[in-house]
Amino acid sequence: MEKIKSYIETMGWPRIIIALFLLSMYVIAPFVGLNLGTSLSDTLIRFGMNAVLVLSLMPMIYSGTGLNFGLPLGVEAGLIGAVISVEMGLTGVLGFWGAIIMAVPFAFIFGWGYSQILNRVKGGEMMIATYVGFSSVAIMCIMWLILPFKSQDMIWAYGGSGLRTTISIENYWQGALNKIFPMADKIPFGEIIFFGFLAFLMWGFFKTKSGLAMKAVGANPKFALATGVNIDKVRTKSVIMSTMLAAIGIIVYQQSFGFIQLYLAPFYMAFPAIAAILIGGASVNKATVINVMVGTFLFQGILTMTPSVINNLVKTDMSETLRIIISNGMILYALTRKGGKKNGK
Amino acid sequence: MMKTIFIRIGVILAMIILGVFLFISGKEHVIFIENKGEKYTPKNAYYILDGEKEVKIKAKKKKREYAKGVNHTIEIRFKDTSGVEKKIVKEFKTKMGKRITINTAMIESDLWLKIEEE
Amino acid sequence: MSELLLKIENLSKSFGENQVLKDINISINKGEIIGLVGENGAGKSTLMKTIFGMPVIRETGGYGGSIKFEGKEIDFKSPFDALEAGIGMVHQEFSLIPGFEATENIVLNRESTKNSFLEILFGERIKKLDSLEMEARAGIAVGHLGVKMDPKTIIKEMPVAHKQFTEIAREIERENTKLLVLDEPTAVLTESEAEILLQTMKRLANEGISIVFITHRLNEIMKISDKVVVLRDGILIKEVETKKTSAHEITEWMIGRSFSESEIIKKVTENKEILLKLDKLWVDMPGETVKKLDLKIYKGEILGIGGMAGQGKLGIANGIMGLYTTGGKLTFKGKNLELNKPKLPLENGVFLVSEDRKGVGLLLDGTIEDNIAYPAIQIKNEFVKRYMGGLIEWVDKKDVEKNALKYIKKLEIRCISSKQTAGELSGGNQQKVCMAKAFTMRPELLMVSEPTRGIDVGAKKLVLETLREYNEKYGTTIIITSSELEELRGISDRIAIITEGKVAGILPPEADIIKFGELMVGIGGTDGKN
Amino acid sequence: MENKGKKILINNIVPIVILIMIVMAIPISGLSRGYLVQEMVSRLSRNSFLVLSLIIPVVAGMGLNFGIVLGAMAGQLGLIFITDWRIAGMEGIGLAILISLPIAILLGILGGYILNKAKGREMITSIIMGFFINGVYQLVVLYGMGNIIPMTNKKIILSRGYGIRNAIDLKNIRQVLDKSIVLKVGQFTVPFLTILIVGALCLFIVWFRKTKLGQDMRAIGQDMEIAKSAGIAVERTRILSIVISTVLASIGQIIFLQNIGTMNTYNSHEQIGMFSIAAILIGGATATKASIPNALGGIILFHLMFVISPRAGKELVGSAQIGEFFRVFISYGVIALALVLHQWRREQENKSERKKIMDMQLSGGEK
Repeated sequence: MEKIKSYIETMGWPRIIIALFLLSMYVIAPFVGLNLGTSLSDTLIRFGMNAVLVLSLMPMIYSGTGLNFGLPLGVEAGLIGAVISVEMGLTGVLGFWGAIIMAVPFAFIFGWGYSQILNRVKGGEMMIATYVGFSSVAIMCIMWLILPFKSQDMIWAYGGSGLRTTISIENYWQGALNKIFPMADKIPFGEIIFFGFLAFLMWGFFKTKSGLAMKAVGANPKFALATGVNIDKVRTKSVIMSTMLAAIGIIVYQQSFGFIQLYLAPFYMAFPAIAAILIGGASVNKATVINVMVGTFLFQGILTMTPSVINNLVKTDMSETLRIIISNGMILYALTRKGGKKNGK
Repeated sequence: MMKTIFIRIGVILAMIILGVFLFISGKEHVIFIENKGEKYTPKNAYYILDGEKEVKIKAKKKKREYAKGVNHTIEIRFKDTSGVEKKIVKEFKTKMGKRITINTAMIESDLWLKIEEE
Repeated sequence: MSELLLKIENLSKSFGENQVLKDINISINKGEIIGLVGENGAGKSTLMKTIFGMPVIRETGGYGGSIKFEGKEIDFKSPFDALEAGIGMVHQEFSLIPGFEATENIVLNRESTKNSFLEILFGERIKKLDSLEMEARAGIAVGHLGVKMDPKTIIKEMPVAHKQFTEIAREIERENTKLLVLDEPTAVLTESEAEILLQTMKRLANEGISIVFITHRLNEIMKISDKVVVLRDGILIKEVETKKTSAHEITEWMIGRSFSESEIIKKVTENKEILLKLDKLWVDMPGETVKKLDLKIYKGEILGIGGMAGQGKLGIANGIMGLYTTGGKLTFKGKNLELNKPKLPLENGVFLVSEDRKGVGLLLDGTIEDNIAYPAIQIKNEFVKRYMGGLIEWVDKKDVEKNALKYIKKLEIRCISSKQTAGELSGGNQQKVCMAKAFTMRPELLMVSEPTRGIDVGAKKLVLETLREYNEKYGTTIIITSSELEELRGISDRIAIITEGKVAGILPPEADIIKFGELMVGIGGTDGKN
Repeated sequence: MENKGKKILINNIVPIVILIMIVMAIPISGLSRGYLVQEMVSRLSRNSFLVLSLIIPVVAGMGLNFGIVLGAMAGQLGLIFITDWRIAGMEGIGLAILISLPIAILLGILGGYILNKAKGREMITSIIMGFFINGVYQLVVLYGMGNIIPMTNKKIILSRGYGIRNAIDLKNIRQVLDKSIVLKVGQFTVPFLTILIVGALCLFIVWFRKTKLGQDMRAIGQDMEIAKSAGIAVERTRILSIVISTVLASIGQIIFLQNIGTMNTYNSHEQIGMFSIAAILIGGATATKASIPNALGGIILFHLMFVISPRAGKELVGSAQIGEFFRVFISYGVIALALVLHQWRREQENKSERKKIMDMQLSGGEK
């Protein structure tokens, strides 16, 4: 009994409730006339789409800069990369990698600027990150209207100036990752391998010298200072890494989704990603790759299962409301834990 | 200490009573006004409900009005069988959950007001 | 004047198995000033906490013996009961609301209010404040102190002395304050301000308020206290009228430990080459400020730094390592070392084993081997394999483990494996991990702060022996900062005593213990020339 | 003197910057002065109650309380019920407030309790709490009303038989408060009764600061530890400050919606949370200091910018949409800027405070 109790202690009650909730969904699905195969692959596809976005939160959590509520900033850099790649008419795998290569420099600049702000407001990062994220989305809305893009698939049909809100990349680089894999529509091998590759890089980074330094800054800044680590430089590195990964994450998301969503689409993107990593077991200053995988799977599982199961059970589509309650409930749970003792405002 | 508990319960009760009062005096009731007499129906009649602006109602027509509160007055003006202009003022009360229909043509008889279950 | 106020009879208190207070008997009369002296750790603060009914005392098993206040046995559940009974306490760091006026602070949570009809409905906190009445009350309290101070000023803009007076005014403004405990009130005051405070205490005593005056400035004690109580290691050494004793005698009681004959192998330091020179060093470390200190450290010696707590001895090492804002000049091996740059001293072979093991010294949820190797990896790139031309600096786990196992054997660190997290180790073993971390860096100058605080005797002996071994075998210059005078005398070649942020004097270890005591309480003092 | 001047400048950098932008934008937008003044009067009367409700939690050290959204929801629930029961006129508003009172108090207690558990992270927690309770609100209103909670008025129910429609026409109480007593000042119509109510709230805030409860809150806002050691019930008082702010927000939302006349059930409360906090920040308030001039001045500046920027965008660049996005950017950008400045300035103050003590001790020690 002792073993179970300590296990529950480490997992934390809400995570267990959500895991059981999801399990019950999978159990009920067949009775409600849903074939398990499609719902499982549905979850996996969404897992592939969102996993990298959730992974992008790790560096900042490790370095103690807190949960990255400014995720939209990185997403915007990814959107710029994607839009340029479509403008240049690149297709297939070239288009996908082109988008990433275009996005990385923007992500670097955005990340650097963002980190200068965050380094000035130690202790109050989360609050300010939220509004830096929101304002960046608003500026980009103006940019989408002003920037001189010509490609017919993207600009408004009649007006001729400014980009459409959703741009189809059907004939550009949709599903580029899955070209070489057989039944890609069932299990997104491409995305999962790509995520695995990035996760391995992340795991590896934290075994290198600067990775250890970053862990020290997050765990105990006084220790890091006493070991001669330049705290601001390490935090900047972690913010730039997070922003770059967020840019790559949105490109992976679009490549599987099939559309580039501009204007106010990325506005609320930070919250589901943060809820996912928290469901996976991360706290305000500790996160592992396993947290990312478990969390994304559980969260996306709930998103795919609730509409179908509940609709059939209760004949109402409550999934949107449930999503809000569960994701924000999780973040609220994490914020009120003693765990995140020192930072985050 | 007991005193404060009593006072507080008293205040809560007062609030509830105030709420009920506001409900009753603020409730909007549906009032139908029709112009269908048994023997005689004036070609058109005019009515003023609770001092609002005058409304014309043709023969055989039925109109719906919303009136707030419990006590109402209605002033009806029409030409009777001999073409003489007549003006009559009546008062009535609306009750919760009851539908009221006023017949302008039969205003003089005692069947002018019909109250049915909503 | 001799009506008895407080009677403490064979009071004893222990935290876990170490006995902090043994058989204390003190009696305080109305309107009497008691000077309470004793080295830090002698039990003064525990005694005050017991009288004041702090929850920490009850939580750790209550106290033996009895305390009678005005004849009645006290059993305060919380400090508020003590306040109610008329016992006020003024701590060393100010507990004042910075943005409030002095008046608002003096009557904090005892504000006078006007009655209002809403009171029944919303509870009594809805009543309007009666600011005139509050100002009057504050005026009386401040007048009581005999100090001219405008109660309308905001605390933030007040000189330090006025903050002290505001706090005292708050305590005596309570209706029935009978006993006032002042903890090091003159520590932050200048000479003239301290003088005014002493007069105020005299005036309050004459009005019947008894005062317990905790300070280490013996000259102040001699000037105004009626009785002196000397505590050492939890034992009541002496309770005597001030008239019948002298500052010299008090120091003796305070420090008069029998001079344990631990064998001292003297190593005469003839080479006078200076490794590190500190000129006008100031360090802004909270509670341990260093004020314009000059000190010379010779190559290959073991320098002991002693002194009372809060006098600045810990500030020196932290300042050199750039952990707190520092100023002044620091020359290391003849070169001027830029201050406030933590990386520089580390790169030049200076290392500090911090006094705050858990807060600064260790990554509690990191493994033992990582902890030991951290600085070496970050500063000297040891244990690091370079791939792709240095783009990837991969940490070689095997090397790190080998190095850790070496020290686990050498320092006898009791642990399951080198992968165990540092947080699970005992105090002694954690200290050994910090030492191993320092030795891995092979520093030229090793500074160790409070190395033996809160660790078992076996670990203490081993830590000190290893330090001496490294000094003799590798010639590492060592600076040990400790409040354990005995320990310093057992191992150092020279001992510098720090008082009020400056070097009060430098003595050889075999000097008379009383001379050390005098330096500590700021009476004697050769001002650190030799 | 120069330092004092510089200090004032830095403290109010945000309002000054916005003022300059507005003065530049007015001529470009081509809006007449008369129109702007009339617009400001009506917007001031509409928003003041809500923005003023933010002041009390700031005084109590809870920061800018995004939990205002909770109060707005309680107010909207009240309005839904009176529209369903078809209560009109002043009685309707009175009843709406009466219904929303217990809900607001309950939400306030819940909010205060959660914020107490997230000390040091009140602001981010209150944002997330706003989203969370919004989810619960949607559950109740979109799914609960109609089947579990009986609703009679078919006009506000969705076609599927339960759940409230997205936009509700509050015709039975539209402008009732504003039209009750109207003053004609020159060519401007001034909703005198609403202004009176706002004035009453200002008096309440001023009076409240002088009560023992208000003093306890100020003490807790400055230093929680010292307040606790002086015997003040810290946890209870913080919860009380949130309850008061939530109740005021619910009344404020009812005044706001009665002025507009229609209520979009599912996002007007989120919007209002965002605009009120942007307004008070533009007015020069910070997470630890907020006063009535900050609130009222902030509303004027924020709404001036709100009205002008789409027109200026249209004149300047030829598309109102850019002006529209510019307005969204300004309101978020201002909050970010104000928060960064506040945090940064607090660090500067601590540093200079430490330096002052250090210099004093160095010189003090000399004697």
